[in-house]
Amino acid sequence: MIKALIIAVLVVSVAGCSGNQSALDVHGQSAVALKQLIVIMVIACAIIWLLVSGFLVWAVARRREVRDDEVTKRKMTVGVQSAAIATVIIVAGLTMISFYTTRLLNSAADDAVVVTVKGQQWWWQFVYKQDQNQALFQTANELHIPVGRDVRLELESIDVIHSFWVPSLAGKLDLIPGRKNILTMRADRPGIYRGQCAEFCGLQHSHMALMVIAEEKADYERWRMSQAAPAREPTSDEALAGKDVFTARQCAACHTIRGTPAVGTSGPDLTHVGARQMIGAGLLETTRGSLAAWIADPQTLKPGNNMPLVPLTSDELRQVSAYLEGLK
Amino acid sequence: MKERIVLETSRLPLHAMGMASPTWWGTCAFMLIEGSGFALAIAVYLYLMSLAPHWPIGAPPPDLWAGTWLTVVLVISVIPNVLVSRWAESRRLRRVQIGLLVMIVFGIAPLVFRAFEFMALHINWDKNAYGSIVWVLLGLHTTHILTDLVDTIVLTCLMFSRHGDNTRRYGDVQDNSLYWNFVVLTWLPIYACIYWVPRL
Amino acid sequence: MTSAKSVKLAVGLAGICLFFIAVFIGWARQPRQFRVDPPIAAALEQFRLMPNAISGTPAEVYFAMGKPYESTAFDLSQGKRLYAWFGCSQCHGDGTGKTGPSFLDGWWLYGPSMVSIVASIRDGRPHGMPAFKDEMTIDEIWQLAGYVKSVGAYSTSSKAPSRNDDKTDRPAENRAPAAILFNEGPVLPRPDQGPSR
Amino acid sequence: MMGKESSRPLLDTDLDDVVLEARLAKTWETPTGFWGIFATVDHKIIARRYLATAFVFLFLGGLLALAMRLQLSRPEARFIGPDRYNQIFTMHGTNMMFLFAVPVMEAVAIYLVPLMVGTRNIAFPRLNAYSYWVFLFGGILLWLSFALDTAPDVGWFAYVPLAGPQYSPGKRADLWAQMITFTEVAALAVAVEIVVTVFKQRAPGMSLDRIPVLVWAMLVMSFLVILAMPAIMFASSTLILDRLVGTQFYNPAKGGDALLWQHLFWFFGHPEVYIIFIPAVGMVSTILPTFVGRPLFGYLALVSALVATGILSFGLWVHHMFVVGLPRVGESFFTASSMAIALPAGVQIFCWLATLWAGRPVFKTPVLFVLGFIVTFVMGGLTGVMVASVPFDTQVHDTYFVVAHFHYVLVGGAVFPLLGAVYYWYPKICGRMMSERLGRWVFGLIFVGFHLTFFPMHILGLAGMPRRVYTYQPELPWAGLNLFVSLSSLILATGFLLFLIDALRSWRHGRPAGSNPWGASTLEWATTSPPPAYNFRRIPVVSSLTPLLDNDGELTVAAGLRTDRRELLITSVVEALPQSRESSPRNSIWPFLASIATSILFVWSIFSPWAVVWGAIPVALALIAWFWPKGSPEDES
Repeated sequence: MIKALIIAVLVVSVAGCSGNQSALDVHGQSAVALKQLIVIMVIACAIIWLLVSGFLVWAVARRREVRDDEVTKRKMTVGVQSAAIATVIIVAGLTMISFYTTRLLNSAADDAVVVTVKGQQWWWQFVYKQDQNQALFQTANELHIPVGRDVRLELESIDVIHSFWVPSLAGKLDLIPGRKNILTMRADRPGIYRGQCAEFCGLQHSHMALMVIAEEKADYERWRMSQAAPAREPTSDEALAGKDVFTARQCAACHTIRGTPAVGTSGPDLTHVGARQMIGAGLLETTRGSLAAWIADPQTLKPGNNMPLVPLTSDELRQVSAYLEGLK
Repeated sequence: MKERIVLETSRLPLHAMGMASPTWWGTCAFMLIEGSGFALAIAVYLYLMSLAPHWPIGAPPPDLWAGTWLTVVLVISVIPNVLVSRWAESRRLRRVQIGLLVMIVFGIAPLVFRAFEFMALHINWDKNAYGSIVWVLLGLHTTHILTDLVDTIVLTCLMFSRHGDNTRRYGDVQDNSLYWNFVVLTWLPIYACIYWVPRL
Repeated sequence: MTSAKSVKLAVGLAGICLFFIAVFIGWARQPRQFRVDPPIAAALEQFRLMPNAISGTPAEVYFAMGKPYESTAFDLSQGKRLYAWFGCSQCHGDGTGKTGPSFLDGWWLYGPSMVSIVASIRDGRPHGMPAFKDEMTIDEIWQLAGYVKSVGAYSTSSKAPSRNDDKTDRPAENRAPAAILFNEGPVLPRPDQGPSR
Repeated sequence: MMGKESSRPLLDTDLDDVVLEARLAKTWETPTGFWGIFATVDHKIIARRYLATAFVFLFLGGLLALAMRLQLSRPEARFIGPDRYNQIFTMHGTNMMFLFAVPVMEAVAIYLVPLMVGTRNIAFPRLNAYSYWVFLFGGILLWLSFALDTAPDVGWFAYVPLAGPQYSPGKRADLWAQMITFTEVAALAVAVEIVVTVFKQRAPGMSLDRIPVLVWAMLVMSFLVILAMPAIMFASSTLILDRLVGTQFYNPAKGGDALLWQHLFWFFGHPEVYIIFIPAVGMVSTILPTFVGRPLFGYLALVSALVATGILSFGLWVHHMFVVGLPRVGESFFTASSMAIALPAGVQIFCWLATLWAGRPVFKTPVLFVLGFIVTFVMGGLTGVMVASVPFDTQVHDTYFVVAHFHYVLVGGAVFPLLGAVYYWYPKICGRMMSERLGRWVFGLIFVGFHLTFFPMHILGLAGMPRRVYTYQPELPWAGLNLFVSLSSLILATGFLLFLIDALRSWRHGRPAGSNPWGASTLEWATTSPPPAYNFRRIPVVSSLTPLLDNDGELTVAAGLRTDRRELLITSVVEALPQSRESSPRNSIWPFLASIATSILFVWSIFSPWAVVWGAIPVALALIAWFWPKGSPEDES
């Protein structure tokens, strides 16, 4: 009895105070439909569980004499048959609700924003498609989407199977190498929604998070324009020295900063890394200190990830982190 | 607990043949295991074919002659196989011994053709998924023939030994011929799958 | 019955000490190295080359670490990833050689030892081999060198990387590719060993 | 042989009980010492070993679970690194599914099925010995790899391409795949033995409608094993081929497909979890009537529900793949079939409830575990119905909601009845009772510990915590619940520890149990506790579903078997009419030697494909020596 109450109370309470990565704190069109389905099913099953456990407690607590006569037999047969029929009805009902919800999650409208999502071992690459006038650009671990407009994500995997999941907006969908899956999402309210890889993909599966930032149309367009632009020129001389260190040392071999000689493609595109919420796929907030810590020793913060430990002197480290933080 | 004898069983035979012998059922159970394994392998073949834009990938369909000759030899081998089973049923030791020798020959002949079949595939196992599944299908069936050939050889030695004239041993000969029929039976869908499906 | 008990005890004890021996070996064995301490990385740089830059002595620390870069599966597979990431296949193909030399024909222009391969990668070689000194960290260079040696393997190895999920046709490094693809071919006028050609 | 009167071998008809027992004991006994240990073919000795080994693996797996809970108790904890944690959770899953759950259910079958169908030994007893050794060597291989820090780290399902040749360096994934080969060979061998024992060695008169429900459950389990295991053997063998000789089954760039692995694995995976659950249904249906004072209600309904569950279990494997992007109509079919399997489970629950309703339960420990099972399994089944819906699954797949679901149906649905079964049959296996007082504490701790540990995981799953993460960020709201779960897992662990103490203590100090301490009605209670090597002095003749209750406590038996050689009755499949007096093989060292040769072949083939060619020769020689008649009385006929 108490257990069913706990289910109901917790289901409702979690909705309020959860962080922004919960299937019950929903702000996306499909996630809202899914939450309704979850609540209906949880309550229906709680009631069934209550009935069954209630009957069990009653049947056990009756302390009556053992009865094996025909009347009891017939009563039991009728009881079991009706329970079986009830099960058929309930199961059929739940199946219908499930099919109904599936139909609700329709495919994207044709004016949807198209973004290619490339999952690779342990970070997310978002490639914004070229449409009429926007130049092609890419960013990492952060997906900006306009509020109220469909977003069509083309999911591709570079290496192993990952799973793109932002619970507040939509259900998850796997990225399978050799196949292309399409996921449709639409945010109803502006906000920052955290998502995480949901299919075990190796050493750092735990730190493969992404941020979806839903913003009003104007902000979104402004963001797109800024992302399409090449990197800002460093203002302070410390940042300038940092740029030289970046291009001279191993960093340029893996990372791209548009507008500088750094054109490596195996690591994330850092053209506007300073503007991102988090670095290391949801590992640390983007601050100068976290950038310095990450560059100084990526293997201690995220053991096994593919960024080597580049030995830098302390002032080189200060300069590079100043330069990267400036790349707004 | 107190006991009351209600059934006299001393008249029963020490070993009943066919459906009444546990080894017959054991052979059937192992045939069910291997049968479901072969069915799965063919299902994987068809699944990979459904994915490929054109099938077979990067190779011509296998040449027919080696596989067809092997099928003919296998189908013909069923005749002496059934005869051996019948002679074993009627416990005629001499005929069973000769029959088993013939079955050894019928066990080796397909392996000769099988060597040519692997060459007739015109593909290596590591070239692509088509090569892999075709080599695995052929490899599985080759192991199937080999294991039953070894069984037949051991049974032949047994029937020539002092243990030969014994109902249980005739039961074993029957189980072995039942298993050989299964080896031939499983080859037919694999033959159709490897040789004729790419030509459809 | 006591003999059965004692036998069971003996078998049980054997099992337990087998397990503890394995635990000790597991503990003694090097767990996978994700992070190379900067001092060790610096030490890895200090290998001394012969005057003609063909061979030399690896750093002491390389032996102290138990020569991991040519014998641990994780480092070799990281080497294979670096081979793909740093575009080595543009000149060396999948190891069979294009404009750059092949690793499969058993002929090492600068000697087959790890040190000379690391030197070739780090400092580059004349006739087109770029220096990766500022492109890769030293431990990555060692990992890549270990992988390059495994490409030319003549015997199967359980530590070498297996095939890739891509279109390469060459047999994988763990299947002794050099032995499979070995063909004497016409005797080419091989330059004697040394940095000519 | 039979015709000559004078030297007619002594039949058991004209012998009184004491002489008969002495003579049968001499024929059927297993000698002590090394020879006895490695050459025994007595199904009871082998089953006891299977049970002991499986429970050792259970406790080792439990320690792994505690290590995982320690690492997850705090956000960004640094107790265990990612590489070691991935090995631990893979080992926990693989060990629990392949080295504990399936073998322990088969061990119960090996011990009880011959006794419950009224025969003297399992069919093909040497194959039974062989299967135990292969299972043991497989378990040792896996745990040695864990001790050597090279344990598989790709999850108990080893999805390709992570477990494939490119992204899983070294031999870790191969060890996993080869361990599958070991355990599947053992499981298939036992399944064949159980099928043939139930079909051909039932006591005369035990027609199909008089077979105990537990034996039906074990039969259905065996058919599931026979039809499902080839899928995983094909999958694991092709994975080793991909990694060793470069076949391209799972390489999308060369015509292969990553989803091929998931289809093959889960086509085996879902029947596997029913292989673990269906024997538990048999155990509950056998324990309940004994403590309720009336026969089981709806025997026919229960048995047909068992068979229906078995058949349906092959039709719903795609519900593990709802989020890989399959066409929607395919997913809807599998939603319907996954929901449909709730019906037979429902019918079984209702039959048990009806039996309970019409009887007066006596609250001994086995019944406590049955009640705990019903409460827990119904909740697990309901969450199962929830995750069968595609949209629901897109939010909870690969999260801790699913972790909670399958622990409810596996620990709640199979381990609870198993613990009840241990308390119920321990007197029969060891001759001594387990203590009731400790039993109540064990049940209380395990039941409370289980729900406090696994119920909050539903909430963690809905709060967005994915599976198989070695750590999580401090700013996420999961820290509190994770700490709570980690602490309550200690309660669960104490419960299991107490169970171990009770089991070991009762081995020597338990109250001696008579042959039928619970007053049960099935044939295994007709023998002494523990049963003699030959099980029954004379093979029983059955005339109803409850042989010990009819003709007022007197056992009707068949006579006429010889006592100087190991003989048992072969009966027809449907009506169990006697057909022949088949002999049962004596002890033989060859199964042990054959299992060593097989293990060498399997382990060697991890490193070189030529192992299959050269390694097969010693295996063939051992099998030939095993098969070759030794001229013992069992071979004449």
